[in-house]
Amino acid sequence: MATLEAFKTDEKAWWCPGCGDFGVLSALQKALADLDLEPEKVALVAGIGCSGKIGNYINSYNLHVTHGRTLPAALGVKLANPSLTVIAAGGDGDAFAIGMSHFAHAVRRNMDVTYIVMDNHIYGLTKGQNSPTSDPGAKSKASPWGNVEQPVRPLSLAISAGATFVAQGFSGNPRQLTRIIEEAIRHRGFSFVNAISPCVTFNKINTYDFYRKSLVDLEQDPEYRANDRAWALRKLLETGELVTGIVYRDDETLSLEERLPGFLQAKPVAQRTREELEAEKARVRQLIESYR
Amino acid sequence: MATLEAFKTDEKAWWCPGCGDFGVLSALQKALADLDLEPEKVALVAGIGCSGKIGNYINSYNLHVTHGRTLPAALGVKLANPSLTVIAAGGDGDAFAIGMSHFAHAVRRNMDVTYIVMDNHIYGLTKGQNSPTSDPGAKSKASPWGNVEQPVRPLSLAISAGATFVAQGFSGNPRQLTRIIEEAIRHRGFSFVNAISPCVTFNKINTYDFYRKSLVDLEQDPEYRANDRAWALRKLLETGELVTGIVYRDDETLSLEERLPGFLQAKPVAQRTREELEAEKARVRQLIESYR
Amino acid sequence: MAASPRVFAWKIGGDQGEGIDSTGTILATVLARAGYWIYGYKWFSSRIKGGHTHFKVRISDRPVNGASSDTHVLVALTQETIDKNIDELLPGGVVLADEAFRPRLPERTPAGVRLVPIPLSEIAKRAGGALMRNMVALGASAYLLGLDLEPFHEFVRRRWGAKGEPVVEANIKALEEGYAFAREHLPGEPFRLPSPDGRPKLTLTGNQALALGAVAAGCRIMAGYPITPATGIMETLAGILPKFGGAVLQMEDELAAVHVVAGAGYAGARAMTATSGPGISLMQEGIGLLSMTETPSVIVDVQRAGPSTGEPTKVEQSDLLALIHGGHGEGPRIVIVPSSVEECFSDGAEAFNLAERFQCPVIVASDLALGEFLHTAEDLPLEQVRIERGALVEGEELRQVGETGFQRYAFTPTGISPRSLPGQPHGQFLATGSEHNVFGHVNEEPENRRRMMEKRWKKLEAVDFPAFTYEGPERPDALVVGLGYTRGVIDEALEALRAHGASVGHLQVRRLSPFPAAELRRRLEGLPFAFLVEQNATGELRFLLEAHDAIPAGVVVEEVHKADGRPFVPEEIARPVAERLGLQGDLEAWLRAGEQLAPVGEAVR
Amino acid sequence: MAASPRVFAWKIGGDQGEGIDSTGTILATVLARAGYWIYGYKWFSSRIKGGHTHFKVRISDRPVNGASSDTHVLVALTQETIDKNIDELLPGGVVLADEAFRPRLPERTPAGVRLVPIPLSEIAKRAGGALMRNMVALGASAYLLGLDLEPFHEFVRRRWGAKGEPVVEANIKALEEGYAFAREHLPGEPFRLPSPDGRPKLTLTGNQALALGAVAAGCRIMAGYPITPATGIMETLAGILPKFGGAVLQMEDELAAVHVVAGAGYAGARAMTATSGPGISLMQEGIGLLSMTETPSVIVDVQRAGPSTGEPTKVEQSDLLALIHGGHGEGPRIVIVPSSVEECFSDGAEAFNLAERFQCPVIVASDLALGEFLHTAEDLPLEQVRIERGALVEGEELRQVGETGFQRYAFTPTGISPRSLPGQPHGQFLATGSEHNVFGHVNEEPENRRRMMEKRWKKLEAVDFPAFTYEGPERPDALVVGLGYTRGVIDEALEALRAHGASVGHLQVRRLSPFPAAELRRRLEGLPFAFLVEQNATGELRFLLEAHDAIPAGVVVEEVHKADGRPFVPEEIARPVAERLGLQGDLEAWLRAGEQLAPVGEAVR
Ligand SMILES: Cc1ncc(C[n+]2csc(CCOP(=O)(O)OP(=O)(O)O)c2C)c(N)n1
Ligand SMILES: Cc1ncc(C[n+]2csc(CCOP(=O)(O)OP(=O)(O)O)c2C)c(N)n1
Ligand code: SF4
Ligand code: SF4
Ligand SMILES: [Mg+2]
Ligand SMILES: [Mg+2]
Repeated sequence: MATLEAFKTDEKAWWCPGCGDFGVLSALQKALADLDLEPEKVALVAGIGCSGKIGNYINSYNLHVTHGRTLPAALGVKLANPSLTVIAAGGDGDAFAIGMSHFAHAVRRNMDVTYIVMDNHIYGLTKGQNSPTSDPGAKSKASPWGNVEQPVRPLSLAISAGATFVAQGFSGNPRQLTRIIEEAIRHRGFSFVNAISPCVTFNKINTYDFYRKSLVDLEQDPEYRANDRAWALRKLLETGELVTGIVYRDDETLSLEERLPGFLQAKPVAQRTREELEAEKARVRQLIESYR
Repeated sequence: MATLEAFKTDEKAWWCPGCGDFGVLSALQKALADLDLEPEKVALVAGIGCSGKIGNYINSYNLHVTHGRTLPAALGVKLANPSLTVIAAGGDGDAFAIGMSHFAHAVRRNMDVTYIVMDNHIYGLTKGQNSPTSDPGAKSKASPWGNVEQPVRPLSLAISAGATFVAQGFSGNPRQLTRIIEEAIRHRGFSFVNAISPCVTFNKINTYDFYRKSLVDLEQDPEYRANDRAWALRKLLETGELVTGIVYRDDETLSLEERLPGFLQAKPVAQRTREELEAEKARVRQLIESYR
Repeated sequence: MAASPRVFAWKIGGDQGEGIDSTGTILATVLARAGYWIYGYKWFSSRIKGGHTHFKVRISDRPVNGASSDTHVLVALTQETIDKNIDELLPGGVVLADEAFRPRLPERTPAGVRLVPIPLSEIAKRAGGALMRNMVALGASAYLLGLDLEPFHEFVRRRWGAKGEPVVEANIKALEEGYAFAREHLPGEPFRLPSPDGRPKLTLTGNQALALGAVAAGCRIMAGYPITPATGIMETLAGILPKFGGAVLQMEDELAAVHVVAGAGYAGARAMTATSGPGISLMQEGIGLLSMTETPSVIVDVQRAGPSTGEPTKVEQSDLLALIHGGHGEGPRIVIVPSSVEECFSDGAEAFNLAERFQCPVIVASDLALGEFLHTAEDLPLEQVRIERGALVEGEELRQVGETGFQRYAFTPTGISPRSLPGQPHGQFLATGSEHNVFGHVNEEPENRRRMMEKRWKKLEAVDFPAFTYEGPERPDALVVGLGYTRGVIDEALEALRAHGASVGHLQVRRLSPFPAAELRRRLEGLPFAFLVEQNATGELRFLLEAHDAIPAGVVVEEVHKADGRPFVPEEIARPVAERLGLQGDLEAWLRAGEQLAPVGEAVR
Repeated sequence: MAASPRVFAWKIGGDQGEGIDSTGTILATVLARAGYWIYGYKWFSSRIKGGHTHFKVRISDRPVNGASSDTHVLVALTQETIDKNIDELLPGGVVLADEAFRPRLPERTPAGVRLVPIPLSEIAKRAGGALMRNMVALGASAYLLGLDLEPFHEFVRRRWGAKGEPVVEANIKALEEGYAFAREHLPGEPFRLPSPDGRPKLTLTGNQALALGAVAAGCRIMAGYPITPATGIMETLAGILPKFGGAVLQMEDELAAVHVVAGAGYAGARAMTATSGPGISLMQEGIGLLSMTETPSVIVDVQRAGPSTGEPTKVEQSDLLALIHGGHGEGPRIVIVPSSVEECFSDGAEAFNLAERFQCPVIVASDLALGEFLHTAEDLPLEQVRIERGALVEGEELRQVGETGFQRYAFTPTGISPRSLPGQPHGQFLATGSEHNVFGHVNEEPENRRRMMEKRWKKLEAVDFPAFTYEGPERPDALVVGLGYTRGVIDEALEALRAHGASVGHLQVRRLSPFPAAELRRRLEGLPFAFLVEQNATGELRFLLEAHDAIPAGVVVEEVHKADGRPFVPEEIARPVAERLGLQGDLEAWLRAGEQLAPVGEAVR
C-alpha cells in the first residue's frame, strides 16, 4: 500500500513560488496514493514546458518526451504494458498547439490513458508568449499589439471530438482536483483533465483571483448529469468554459485496448521474457511457409 | 472576364474513372468562373493524395505542398498577397490525420482562405487504408480486423473549434457543390467545405449510392438558419453528419488579416518592388539607432 | 525448340489499375513454386488507375536478384506498352499483344522480334468477362514458356477458392482458353526455360521479409503511417501481430508513430515503425529523443526518390546522410543496410537485438527495390534468429538498490547502463530528452554533460554488426562496392566480368553507423581500383568514405551514381569496370548472349 | 588608483528570476552609451525562477566579443554565487555581497580577493522595496568602477519613464544609495576602467541584429514558434513588422511555420522563420519542399546544445550536418554562418538576396552565444544592404509566352529559371514537391529527372557568398579555424599568441553549403598547421573538411571541440596552439596579466 510519501521525491521543484503546477503535482500524487497504486506501476509521460517538469518530482516511471508528443508516447507505454497506470501531462501549448493533432486523435482512439493538461493560458518556459488558450487581445512580447486569434476551447473540442471523459479542475482547489484525477484514472478509456494552473510570473490576466471569482462548479448545477453531451456543450458555451467538475463522461464506449483483437487476453508484450519470445519464434515458421 | 474554359488545362486528370474528385474539380472551376475571377488571381494550395492532384488540372497558380500542410502554406500565400483568392484543397487524410492540428488552428485563426476537403473516407493514393473519417469496423489491409477508432466528425469539430463557415457538398451533386464553393469563397474569413467525393476503387462502403440514399439537404429543413450554432451541432449529431448545405456561417467575426494591425491598409508585401523595398530600408536607420 | 537462356525475361505492360502487378505476381509465384528463381520488377507511378505500368519477371535456374534491360516475351495490353518497351526485346523475342487495340511494331523494333496478336479481350469476354484478360494472357504465356497449366489452376484455387466456384472456374477457363489459343495459333515450338531444381521457393518482397524478421525477433508493437513504398511492412504486420497478442496502430502521422515506439520501447516492448523519406524527415526529432533517452527502438526507412515528395514509386538511395546525421545535435544511431531479401529478414530481426543491446535507435535503411520487388529465397534464416535483450536489470539487483535510487544512466566502461522496465519495483527513473545525470535527473553541469555525451557515443564502439560482406579473391584487380538492392545487379555484372577473365571482388556495405572506417580501409588497402555503385545524385557513400578517411592512399576510386529512378542493370556496372581493366573479349555480346534466344528467329517459327 | 586592465570583467550572480539578466544589461547599455565596448555573457538554465544564474559584462576600450574565465568584480546575491564563481576572481578582485545572506569566502578563494559585504537588501527596502536590490548593487558597482551615476539615471528615465515618476524615483534613489554606501564604506579608490572613445555604441544581441537585417532586406512576413534561444528574433520582429505593413505569426508549431514561409515565398514575399535545433528537425521535410519547388525562403537556426531537448540554454554548434544534409533525398540548400553581431545583421539581410537569386532555402546557422549574448557595435552595415530579387520575370515577357504556358522550371545554363509571381497574368504554373518538368507538371521520365536534379544542384555553383574571412599574415605558422560565435574568442587568443611572437592567422568559415572546398584548400595549401575550433562533440566541421577533401596533404590539423555547454575562452585556444608552436615566454601570465589589477591589492585598500 503506497502512501502519499511514496510518490514524492527529494528533488526540489523548479517552479516559481506560487506556480499553479505545485497544486497539480500534489493533487496527482494524492490521487495516486488514494487509489492505492504502487509507484512502479505508474508511468508518467510529460511534455516540454514548465508543466512538463512534473515528471521530475514524482516517484514513478517517468518519460519526458519532445514538445507536444506526450500522447503517442503514452499510447506506446500502454500498449507495451496495459497493466500500468499511464498518465500524460503537459502544458496548454504542448497540448493544444504543437500537440493538437495527437490530442484530437487520442480522444477518438480512446486508449486508457489519463491526460492532465496544466493550462496556464501561456507559454511559461519560453517566457510568456501567448498560447492557444490565451485570451483574445492578450499582449505578449511576440504579439505586442495583442492576440489576434480566437482561443481554443479544450473542453468543447474534446467532447465534439468524441471524448469519453472530460473534466476541469483548478490548482487552487486541490481537493476537487484530486477527486477529478482519481475519477479520471479510474475511467476505462481516455480521460482528459484540464487543470487550470495559473502562471504567476507571466500571466497577469488569468490569475488565481480571476479564477476564484469566475469558476463555477458544474456538478452543483441542479440540471447536472455527467453523461449529457448536449447539456455539457451548451453549458460550456454559456460559461466560456469557466467551470470545474466532470463535464462529461461516457462509461459505455470500449477502450482502444479492449477493441484491439486479442490484445488484452494476451500477456503484456513488455512482460514477455527472452525465453517466451524465443518460444513464440517457432510460430513464425508457418508464416514463412505461407510465402512458398 | 474569365470563362470556365480559362480554368481548364490540357492535362488529362490522373484519377480513376468515376472518382469523386472529378466532380469537385469541375465544381471548383465553375465556381471560380461564376465569381468572375481571373486565373492569375487565384492561388490553389493542394496536399498529397489523389485529391491533392487537383492543382495539376486547373489553370491557376498552384502550390502542391507536403502531406498535411496546405493550410499554413495557404496562410503564407494570403499574407504575402491578400489580393489573391486563396484556396486550399486536399484529402481527408491530409486534412484530419497529419493535418489535423493545422485545421483546428486555421479555424480559430480565421484567415480568409477557402478549404475544400475531398473526403472519401479512405487513403486513396496509398491504396485504401482507413482514414480518420472511415467508418468504425471498416476493414483495410492495414486493419484487417476492422477499424477500431471512432471517426472524426469534421463538421462538428470545425464548429466547436470556432469556424465561421462550415459546409458540406457532394461530388454527386455538382450544382449544389458549386454554389457552396462560391459562397465559401465569398465568405470573409476561413471557409471550410467538406466535399464528399467517393473513391470508387477502394471504398466499397461510402459509395455514391450510399450517399444518394442517405444525404439530406440541411438547407431544406424548415428550422434551418445558417447562423444557429447550437441547432447545427444538434442536427449534425442526429444525422451523423450525413447532410449537405451550408451548415453554419458567421459573417460578423473579423478575418485574421483584418485583425492584424495595419496589415490590410498597406500594399501587399509581395507586390512591393525592389525599389519600394529599398526605400523602406531607410526607416531601419531609426530602429538601429534605438539600440544605441 | 529454342535454347534456354541464362535468365529468361517475361514482361507484361498496360495501364495502371488493370491488374498488371498481380498478373506478374501470379506467374512469379507459380514459377517459384515449381522451383525457379525469379525476380519481379515493376515500373509504376503514383496514381491508381491509368498511366503506363509494366512488370517484368526474370526467371532462372539459379538466383537472380536484379533488373535487366532485356526482355524475351512482352505481353502488351496497350500500344503504349509496345512503344515504351520494344527496345528491350531481344532477337527472337515475341510481343504477345491484344488484338483489340490493333497492335503494331514501331520501326525501330529490333530485328528478329515477332508480333503475335491474340484476341485477349475477346477470349476473356467468353471466359467470364473483361477482367479475365490478364488470365488469358497468362494462359498464352504458359504455353509460350512451355509450362504446364496445372500449377496455375492450383494457384487460382488457393487464391480465389474462398470467393466460390464460379470465380475459380472463370479464371481456369480463361487460362485454358489462352493456352489453347496460343497452342493453336502460335507458330513454332514454345521457348524452353532453364530447368529448375524443383524445390519450391519462397516468393516475397523485402518488406514482407523484414516484417517476418521483426516478428521472429519478438517485435509485437508496430506503429505506422501509410507511405509508399513502406506500407507493405505495416500491412504485413497488421495481418500477423494480433495473432501474437500484439498490435499494429495506424497513427495520425509519423511524428506520432515514432513516439509510440519511444513509449513502447521505454516500457520494454520490442516496437518498431516503418516509413519512407518524408516520414524520416518528420521523425528526426523523435529519433533524437530515442538517442538521448537511450530507448531501444527500430525504425525502417524504405528509401524512395527524393527530395520532398520526389518520385514516390522510384528507387533511390539518397537518405543515407539524413539517416546518420539528420537530427539536430549529436545523438548516436545505428544504421544498417540489408541487400537481399534474406538480409531484410535477418536485419529486421537483428535490429531489435542491437536496439536493446546498445539502447539506442536502430535504423534499417532498405530501399524501394528491395522492399517492393518480388524476390525468391530458398528459405529465410529463422533458425539463426537469437533474442538478446541487453542489460535488463533483475528484480533482485533492484531490491538491493532500494532507496538510494536506481542509476539508469550509470557510467560504465562500455557506456551501456543497466535498464529497468516500468512495473519493476525500485527501478523508477526519469528518461528525459534533456541532459541528465546517472539517475536521469536533469543536470547541466559541464562535467556531467561531457561524460554523458561521451558515454552515449562510447556505446557504439562495441557494435559488432558486420561492416560489409565480401565475395571474391583476396586481392582482386577491381573491387565493386555497393549497398542495398544493388547486390543482385552487381553479382550479375561480376559474373560477366569474371567470364572474361577479370579478377573482381564484390563488397556490399552492411553498416553505415557506426561507420566501419577501419574495416573498410583494411579491405581496400593495397587494391588498385574500387568502383562505387550507389543510386543517388551526390554520391553519399563516397562522401562518407571520404569523411571517415576510409579510402587508403593509392586506391583509385571511380563511381557510378544516378538518380533517374531506374534501378541499375548489370551492364551499367560491367561496362565501366571492363573498360578500366582493359578487358579483352566482347563483354557486350556476353551480357546479352546469355539471355539470347539462339538461334535467333527459331523460337517462334 | 589601480591600473586599468585590458578588459575589465564585472559579474553579477544570483537566483534566476531575480533580474540578474536585466541588471547586467543595464550596466552594459550604460557603458556602451558612454562609448565602451562590452560583451555581456549569461549562464542560465531552462527554468524561470530559482537556480543559479550569472551575467558577466566584459568592458574594454576596444572590441571585445567573447567570454573569459576572469572576473574583477563579482556582485553576489547568494552564497551559491560566491561558491560557484570565486575561482574566476583575479588577485585584487572584489566580491560585493549582500550582507543579508551572511556571505563568506570559501577556502580556495584566490589570494588577494576581498569580500565587501554591503547591506543591499536593507538599503533596497529603504529605497522602495526588495525589488530595488539590483539597482543598489548597480549604484555600488558604479562607484567601484569609477563611473558617474548620471548615465544610469538617464537610462532609468528612458526605460521606466512611462511607468510614472514614483517608479523612476525609487530606482534613482536605489542607485544613489548604493553609490553613496560604497563611497563611504569601501576602502581605497575605485577601479579605473580603460577610457572609452566616447562614441556611443549599439548594444544588442545577434538575434536583434539579425532581425534588423531581415527588415532592412525587405522581409515582411515572419512565422515562428517560440523556442530558446531563437525566440528573440520573433519577438524583435513582432515589434517592428506591423509598422512596415508586414506581419509576424506565432504558429501552432514549426511544421506550420516553415510552410507559411513556403507559401509566402511562393507568392513573392520575403519571408522567414527562426528556430533552434528541435524546430530544425521538424522543418526538415518542409525545407525539402522549398528545395524542390525552388522557393526563396530564409530559415534561421540559432543553435543550442542537443540532441533532443538537450540543454536549451547552452551554447553548441552541433546542427551543421543536419542543416546541410538533414533532409531525406537530395535538395540543395545554402547555409551561411555569421560570426559577429555585424554579420548577424548582414547575413540576416543577404540571406534574402541569396534566396531569391538562387531560388532555394537559405539557412542562417547562428548560435546561442551570438543570438542571446550582448554585443556592442559601432554601427550595423545598413548602407551596404542591397536588394536583389533574382530572376523575376516581367509582365511583358509573360505576355509573349501567352498560351503555350510559362516554363517556370526552364533549363538554363545556370540552372536558374525565370520566376513568375501569383497575380501576374500568363505566369500560372504548378510548384510541386514531386518531380516535374519545365512547366512544373509532374513528370517522372528518367531523362527529365536526371536533368532536373542536375539543374537544381547546378544553381549552387554560382553562389558567391564569401567562403570565409581571413585575417593574419599570408603564410602563418598556424592557422586557427573557427565558425560562428568563436570569432571573438579566437581574436583574443591570437592577440596573446602574437604578443608572444607567433605568426598566426585567423580563418572564420562563413559558408557551409555549397561547401567552399576549393577556396579552403587553396587557403590551407602549404601551411604547416591548422587548428580547428568548434563547439560540438563529434567534430562536424572537421568531418565536412575531410568529406570535401578540403585539407591539402601535409597540413597537420588539430582540433579542439567540446560540447559541455560552456563557451570557449581564449586560453583554451591559445594554450594548445602555443604548445604546438613551442612558444617561448609566459603565455599564461600574459593571458591574465592584461586583465590583472596591478599592483595586486592596491585596488581596494
Ligand atoms: C519542437 C519544439 N519547439 C519549441 C520548443 C520550445 N518550447 C519549450 S516549452 C514551450 C511551450 C511551453 O508552453 P506550455 O506547453 O503551455 O507549457 P508551460 O511552460 O506553460 O507549462 C515551447 C514552445 C521545444 N522545446 N520544442
Ligand atoms: C509525410 C508523409 N507521410 C505519408 C505520405 C504518404 N501518403 C501519400 S497520400 C496519403 C494519404 C492519402 O489520403 P487522403 O489525404 O485522404 O487523400 P486521397 O488519396 O484519399 O485523396 C499518404 C499517407 C506522404 N506523402 N507524406
Ligand atoms: S513561469 Fe509560470 S508556469 Fe512557469 S514555473 Fe513560473 S509560474 Fe509556473
Ligand atoms: S483511388 Fe479512389 S480517390 Fe484515388 S483516383 Fe481512384 S477513385 Fe479517386
Ligand atoms: Mg502553458
Ligand atoms: Mg481520402
